[in-house]
Amino acid sequence: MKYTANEMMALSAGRMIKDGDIVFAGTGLSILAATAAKRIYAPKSVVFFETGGIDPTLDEMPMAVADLRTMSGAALNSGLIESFSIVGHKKLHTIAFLGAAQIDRYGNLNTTCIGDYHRPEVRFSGSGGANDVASLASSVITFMKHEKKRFVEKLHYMTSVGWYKGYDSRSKLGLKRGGVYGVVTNLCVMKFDEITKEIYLAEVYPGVSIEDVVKNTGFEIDTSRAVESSPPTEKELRILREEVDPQKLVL
Amino acid sequence: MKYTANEMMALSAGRMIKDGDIVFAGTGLSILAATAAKRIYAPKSVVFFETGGIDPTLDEMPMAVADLRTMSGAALNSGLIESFSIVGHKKLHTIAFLGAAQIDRYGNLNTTCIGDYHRPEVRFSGSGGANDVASLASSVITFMKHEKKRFVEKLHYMTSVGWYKGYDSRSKLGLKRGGVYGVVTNLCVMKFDEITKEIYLAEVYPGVSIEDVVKNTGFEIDTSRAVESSPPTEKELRILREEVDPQKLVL
Amino acid sequence: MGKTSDISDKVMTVEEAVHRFIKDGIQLSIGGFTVTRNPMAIVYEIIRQKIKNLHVVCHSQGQALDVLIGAGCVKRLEIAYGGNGRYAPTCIRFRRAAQNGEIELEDYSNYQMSLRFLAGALGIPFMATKSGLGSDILNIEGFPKEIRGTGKVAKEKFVVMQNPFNDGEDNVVLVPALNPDVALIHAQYVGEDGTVRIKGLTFADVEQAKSADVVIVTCEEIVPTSYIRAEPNLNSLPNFFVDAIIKVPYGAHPTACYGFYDYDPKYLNMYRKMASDDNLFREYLEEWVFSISSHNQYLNKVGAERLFSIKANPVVGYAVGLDRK
Amino acid sequence: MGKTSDISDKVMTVEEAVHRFIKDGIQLSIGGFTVTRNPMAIVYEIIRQKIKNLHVVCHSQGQALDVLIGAGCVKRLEIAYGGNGRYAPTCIRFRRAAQNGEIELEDYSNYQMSLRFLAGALGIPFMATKSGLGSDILNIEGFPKEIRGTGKVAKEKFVVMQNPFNDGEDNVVLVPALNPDVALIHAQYVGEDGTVRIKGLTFADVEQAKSADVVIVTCEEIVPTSYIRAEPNLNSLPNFFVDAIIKVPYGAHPTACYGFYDYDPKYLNMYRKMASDDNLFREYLEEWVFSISSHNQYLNKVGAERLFSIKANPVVGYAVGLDRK
Repeated sequence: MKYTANEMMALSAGRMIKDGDIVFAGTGLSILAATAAKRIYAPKSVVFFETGGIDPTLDEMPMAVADLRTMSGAALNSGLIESFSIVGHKKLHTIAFLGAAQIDRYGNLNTTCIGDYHRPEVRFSGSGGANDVASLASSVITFMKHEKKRFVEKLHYMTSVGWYKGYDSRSKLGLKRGGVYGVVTNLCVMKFDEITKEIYLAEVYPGVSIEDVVKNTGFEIDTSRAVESSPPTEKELRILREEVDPQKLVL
Repeated sequence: MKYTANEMMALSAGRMIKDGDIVFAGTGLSILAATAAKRIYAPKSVVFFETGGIDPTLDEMPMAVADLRTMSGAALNSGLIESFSIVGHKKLHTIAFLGAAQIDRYGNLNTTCIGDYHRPEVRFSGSGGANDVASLASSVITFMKHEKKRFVEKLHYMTSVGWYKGYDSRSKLGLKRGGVYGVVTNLCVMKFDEITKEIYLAEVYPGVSIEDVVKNTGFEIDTSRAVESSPPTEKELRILREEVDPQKLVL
Repeated sequence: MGKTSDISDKVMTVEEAVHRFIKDGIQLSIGGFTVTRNPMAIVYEIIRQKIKNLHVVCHSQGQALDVLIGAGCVKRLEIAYGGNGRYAPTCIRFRRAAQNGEIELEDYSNYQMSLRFLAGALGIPFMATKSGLGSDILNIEGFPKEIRGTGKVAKEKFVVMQNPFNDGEDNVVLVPALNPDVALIHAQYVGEDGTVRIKGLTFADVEQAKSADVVIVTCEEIVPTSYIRAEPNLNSLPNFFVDAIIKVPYGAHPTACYGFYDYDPKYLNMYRKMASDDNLFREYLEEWVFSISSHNQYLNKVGAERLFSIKANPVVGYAVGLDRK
Repeated sequence: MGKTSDISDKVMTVEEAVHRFIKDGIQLSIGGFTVTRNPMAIVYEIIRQKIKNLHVVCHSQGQALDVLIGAGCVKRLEIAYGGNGRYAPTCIRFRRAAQNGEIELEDYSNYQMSLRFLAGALGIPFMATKSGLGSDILNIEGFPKEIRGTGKVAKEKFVVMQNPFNDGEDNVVLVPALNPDVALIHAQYVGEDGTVRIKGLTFADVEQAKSADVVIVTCEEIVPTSYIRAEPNLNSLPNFFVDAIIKVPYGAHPTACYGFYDYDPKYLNMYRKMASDDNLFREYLEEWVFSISSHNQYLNKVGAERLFSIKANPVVGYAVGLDRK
């Protein structure tokens, strides 16, 4: 069965969700991943949005986290403070999906600007809730377009802290929980070394070579642990296409 | 027209409320005073409770601030944090009614205990929200039974801060607004000197002598400014009896 | 989607909930306020199961706390107010225990305690407030020095600091977060999806629940998911904060539950009388707690006539014209 | 009792509200979030009245902020996110102004901004959070040093301190309170007693309103007091926090309003295109703001057919099957 990179990405990320996880979603791929996971692997997981929408029915795909579709049929319609207090709640295992313009080898993210902060070449939207979930969630999964200019040695601006400078540097900042679990790109899945907290290539998608990954990554990367990803199953694709995004707004 | 001390107290306190005041009420006399004021002098005043009930209809008298009657027909049913944020809101002129077991010459109050704190002779309910409104409200009005043992040189426990040690000592603590406006007893109304913040006798009720007040007060008190209170009018009494507490739960 | 969680593993009896979650010596947070929405059914069961040495934290508590203290379950208490409104301006057994030095007692104010729960709910170590400056709440510590920083007792009762965003003199009080082991909440509704809805005033119940490690919710009704989700603005807690759900109609009796029933003046007056005498209080416990095997039996003992007399008018939410003296 | 406030002195037109309350150079807080409940009717009028040098504070703002910036009304901005969801992942005029150094810009996160509004609403000088530790949000200051502590600019962007309730290393970030001069809120309902009800997600609107000196509320409907008071658990703000009330149906267009209408994809796509070119953007402003004399005229220009196409299904709250590409 044929499938697109977007579908592979949504499913790769969805597979990382465990049943019972409380999933912080944005728009786009993250909502696909979260809702696919809920329907396929993790029926007891709960999807919520930084805007305060807790477990909406999502009969249609939201185009923004403030979309009315994050409110409809929800368990709670609350607000930002309630939502971030869920992200950081020690009783919950919270998984957050983020995207970024730049990422470094420790999974730190830039969603603020390219160039000097005070007079940027390109200005992006800013942190929104990204810094907060990177600081507070149990675990972060990041979606990236796999390009050399995005996988960089040094971020132009560190909007959101991943493993900071590696080893226990994150914890020393005062961030006692969380960190980045995985990076899902259009080529591969990357994870982080348990000790050094440096990124490594964990999976390459079927049809992608390790070299493809290396030449699109702006820093040296450990590829010794790479395996090939399982391709999407028919069931996964069917649910994704027919139930999760039938309007084809993201796929 | 005959009237009781309770009626005189409720009306004396009610007369201190200005139109538009946001009035923090407890139970008993304070609710009589607040609702009488709203019906007679201050139709735009709003009554609310520390429990989070904002402007309930009060068709029946509540017997506790958590009484269901503080919820019914309200503008908002919220909670304690919302309520105390109203008490201290700089945009609002908030008046709070308090009662106490002991009061000193600066209007500081004790609602915690008689005797040593760690092994009290008599334990009372504690602060509840009293300390908070004494700290945060624009103005406090205190109801007291006028007895020597209650008007004391030194409180056994300072639950709620009035003018603290007089002059600008309250402000120096960090409490930039508020303070006690008046004390309403079964004999008289007392206020506080603008400079020294010491209590003085402002009004004695009809039929009460200044001597009655002096001999029931446990410290020396300035009586030079005392005038006689206006007795309740027929209208005031009628509204109080027929509309505010028809079930005679407090009166 | 619309698929909702299975709550079959959370629905249980009061006996099971207490047995599983309420251990000797835990820090326990009690929801409700004085005479309203006290989680009585659970509290009676805690007494029956003879749980001891509880460290109770609350803002203004009435009936639930007083019975627990009277039954000797409480060792340590952080509180702002112990009273039952005009039925007991100071709770009787609470007063007695304080006067006799039978409990370790620490006084805060209502706002302080609420902010402490909020800090716990937000996962931050403290909240700032102006409440308390200059007062004996700050100056006098109730807990002995040696228990500071042990168990769930905060290392400091308060910290007063200068506001770093102001050059002028500007003190604020930092109150330490609370994260109790268990919170007890009585709500009107729980959905079949586990969503909790408290109607009327919420007091600090939501903050108390979210600050706790374990949340036990008793409720008047379990309602269909479609009903509770038709109005998400009315809901108080999502299912993932809740660990035990027990349907106990009249589970807050003799305290009130908005839209369902009023407080029971006759019971509260009887309680005040019996609580005022040690022998009578032992009788009270025997008769109303220990010899009762279920909440239904308790309600039978209260009697249908009394329960009907306190039934709330569904429009105004309380029992209109109830004799409350 | 049941007597309710008179709101006749608060009900006014958008022209009056802007004229009375929005002055050059004030600190302005904008409610809503990206494509939902932006107070557009008021914002269009601010532009028409040529208010300048605004100091805008918000968490995630979209359309309202972008038009204000594009029209040259904003001098200073504290923000977490400038975007319109998938209709403009980064707001176009915001991006341009930032890149050209046309505004003084300070970045925070959404939680930080929300907590700053909460601190302002609670009347406390700061809130503590773990958000931001280690990041450039803490390390890099956007505002020039000389404006710190002037006007409504906080003396410090942040203060990092050790948690005094913990002996171990445990840093927290203190974020300074916000108390804007004016907050703009768009709500579904205001009662004839002035009570405000926001339906669907409230974002941080309640905190924003309570932190401000002046609150301007536009609403879809003004409803009878008896209606709004039948369900006090649904209400968001009591009347005494509100200074101006304006009934403006579709007052959030082209952003969405739960239960009333969806965002307008055609308008948002048109806006993105026109905002991407300076000349086209001038045309946009002329056509959609300056040459419009009332919100009704604006709605006529949008057209009945379009307004019907985004009308919300009353049960699910949004426009089912709307073409949103």
